[in-house]
Amino acid sequence: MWKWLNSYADPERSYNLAGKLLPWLACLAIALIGVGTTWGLLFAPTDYQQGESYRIIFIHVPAASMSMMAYVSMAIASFIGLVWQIKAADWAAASIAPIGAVITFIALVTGSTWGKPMWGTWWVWDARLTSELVLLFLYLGVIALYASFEDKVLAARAAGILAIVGVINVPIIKYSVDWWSSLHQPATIKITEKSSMPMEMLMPLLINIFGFGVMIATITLVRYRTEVLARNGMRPWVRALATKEVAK
Amino acid sequence: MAENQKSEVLVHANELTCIREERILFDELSFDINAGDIVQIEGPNGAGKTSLLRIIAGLSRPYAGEVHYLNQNITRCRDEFNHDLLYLGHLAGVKSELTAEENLNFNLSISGYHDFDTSSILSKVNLSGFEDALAGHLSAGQHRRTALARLWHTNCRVWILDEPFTAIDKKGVEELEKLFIRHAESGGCVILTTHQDMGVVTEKQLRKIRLDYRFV
Amino acid sequence: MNRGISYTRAFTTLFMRDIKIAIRHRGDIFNPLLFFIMVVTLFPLGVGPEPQVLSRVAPGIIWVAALLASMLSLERLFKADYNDGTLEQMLLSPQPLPLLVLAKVLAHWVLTGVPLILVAPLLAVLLNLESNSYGALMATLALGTPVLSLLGAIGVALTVGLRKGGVLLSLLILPLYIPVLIFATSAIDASGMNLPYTPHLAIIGAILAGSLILAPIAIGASLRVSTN
Amino acid sequence: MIQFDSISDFFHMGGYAFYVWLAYGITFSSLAILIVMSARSKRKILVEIAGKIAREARLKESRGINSESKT
Repeated sequence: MWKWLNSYADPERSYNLAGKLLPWLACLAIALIGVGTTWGLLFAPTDYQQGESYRIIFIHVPAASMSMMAYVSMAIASFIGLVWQIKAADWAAASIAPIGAVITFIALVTGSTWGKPMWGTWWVWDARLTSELVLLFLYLGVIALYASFEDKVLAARAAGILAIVGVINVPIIKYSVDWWSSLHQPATIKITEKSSMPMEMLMPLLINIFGFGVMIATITLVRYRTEVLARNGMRPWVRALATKEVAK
Repeated sequence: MAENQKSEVLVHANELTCIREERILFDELSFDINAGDIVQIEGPNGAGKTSLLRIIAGLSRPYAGEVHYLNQNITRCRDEFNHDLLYLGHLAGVKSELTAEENLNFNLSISGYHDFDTSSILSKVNLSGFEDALAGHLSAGQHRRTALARLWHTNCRVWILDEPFTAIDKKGVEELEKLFIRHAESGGCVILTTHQDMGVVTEKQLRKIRLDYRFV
Repeated sequence: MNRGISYTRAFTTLFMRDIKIAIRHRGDIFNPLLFFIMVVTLFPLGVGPEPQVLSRVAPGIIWVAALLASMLSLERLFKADYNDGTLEQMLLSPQPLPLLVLAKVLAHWVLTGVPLILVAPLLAVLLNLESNSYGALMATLALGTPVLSLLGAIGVALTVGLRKGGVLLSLLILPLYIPVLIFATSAIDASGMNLPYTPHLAIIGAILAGSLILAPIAIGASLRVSTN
Repeated sequence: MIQFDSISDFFHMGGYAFYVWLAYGITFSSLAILIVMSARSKRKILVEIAGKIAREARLKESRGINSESKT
């Protein structure tokens, strides 16, 4: 099985494969997010409690759930890279990190713009927001560590260890923050009540969650291709591409 | 090599590739090092001599390829390999806050030796009388010899020495060379880099692996 | 030639060596401690001297200061060994690396964590901590500071080969410190209100047990990357 | 079924216009920046590699070593 995987881990093949997949995934992502967002903004019924402000949910929840997903996939890729020494996995992990950080940032900002009309302040130390903030720090740590090493093979290994340590810690941090905010916070309105959500709200939300996932995959492929080129600058096929690009 | 065909292969390098910061230092480098070999890695600065030594020692991971010790991948038998490996790098591994004796003591105990006589070992590297001197106060040569003292009390078969003769005087170099020959004759191997020519070890006893500076 | 692998001997050799070096280099023990004291004394100057305010924030201040002090002192944990090559020798020794790493971290904790625990009650007096919180303060520090050392050592091991590791280190490890901080300060708060705080201690203890097992492996792997 | 009576009603978002549009604005602009930067970096890398090839060629010439090494 590893042989088969390895043949796809070959830099040139994976570069080309990613290039072939890219347009399809990009179209799918645009379509899903387009449909989900339009549905959410225009067609989903108004929330009886929060009015129109709840429409932020259609990007907040996808961003928040995908921020965690992206971290876990980064950690899995790092693990594969560390244990089986598959370079393609290292490159994939390095490509996901900045995307995850941006998605986490989006989750934070949308959470806080939603919080302002609901809670009356931009920031509350709500469990969800706090753990999202910590997740952003974890992402930034991985990115900064990866950037600090000159030799990117080492950089990937170091950042990979950190990502794995982080992923073990994420549930502990999440639990501690939940527990801490239940201690310190007077009961506020829950901003998402999934159980009571009607179908007309749930559908666009699910479409957008899926759309965000596909979008992350798409951008990962774009970055992955760049990463493959950057790490394989000594190989003839990359050099041929480079000469062609400059000649243009 | 032809003459030692019977002797066993201690270290086998299998298609080693080393890439540092997107520059290929060497690729698909394969060789065998047999018991009884004294091998000098030579080449200009930046050719990857130290990188090769560190890869063989298992300190660095090659970009591709693997190193075998007694037909086993060293990443699979790290403890056994480390048990039989004596590596001395650019950095001596001598703490300046500790005395020469304490340094030797620590270096030997961490490799598992016990019940040894530090002062007699130190006397072999001409450090008698300096046992209680802090390594930080010793001269460069004495500092280096504190590290080299380990070579006189070891049962490791594979010696990997990166520039062992730095800061060592002529007589010291000769003694070291004699020690290498003795070690090789007793079934060990020495892999080293050096810029100095060796006087005692003859061309016939010495094997060379050459690394060239590569532009691509 | 007598040679044999003994885990306890390897462990004590390394442990004693680090203690010996630290004793010859006393600044390494006292500077983080002084830093800890300084940070704590700055807080009353910043938030005002009202006893009620101080006693309300005392657990947080002491713990945040302890956290920073631990991080500051950790920075030097592997640096000297890395610079003089003893770290390479440790990696190449036939003893299991996690064990050696654990000896170093333990030595570091004895040298910097224990003094910190010992001065903490004095600082608590300055901050007007609730009188029934002293036990909880000491207990959380005793269980929590080893966790800080263990988790922090992972970050230090990852950055030891880098020239500008200092700032990066805080970004890497402070997020990992959050659970300890939360449970420790709320244990102290709970004890101040005469509530049971053993559940909090149990959680910190569980984190300690987990990091005792997992952190040395991660530190070892990180050191192998850093010395590459 | 569209929930809003008119375009201006839609932009008004029941009084929450600022927050809703701020959230959507930041989201899509930061995503756009990310995508543009990701897409551009490919060319940057290729140009860098081309520069490296040129540098190596010069280095080879100046050292006067004929390119005997493989690859």
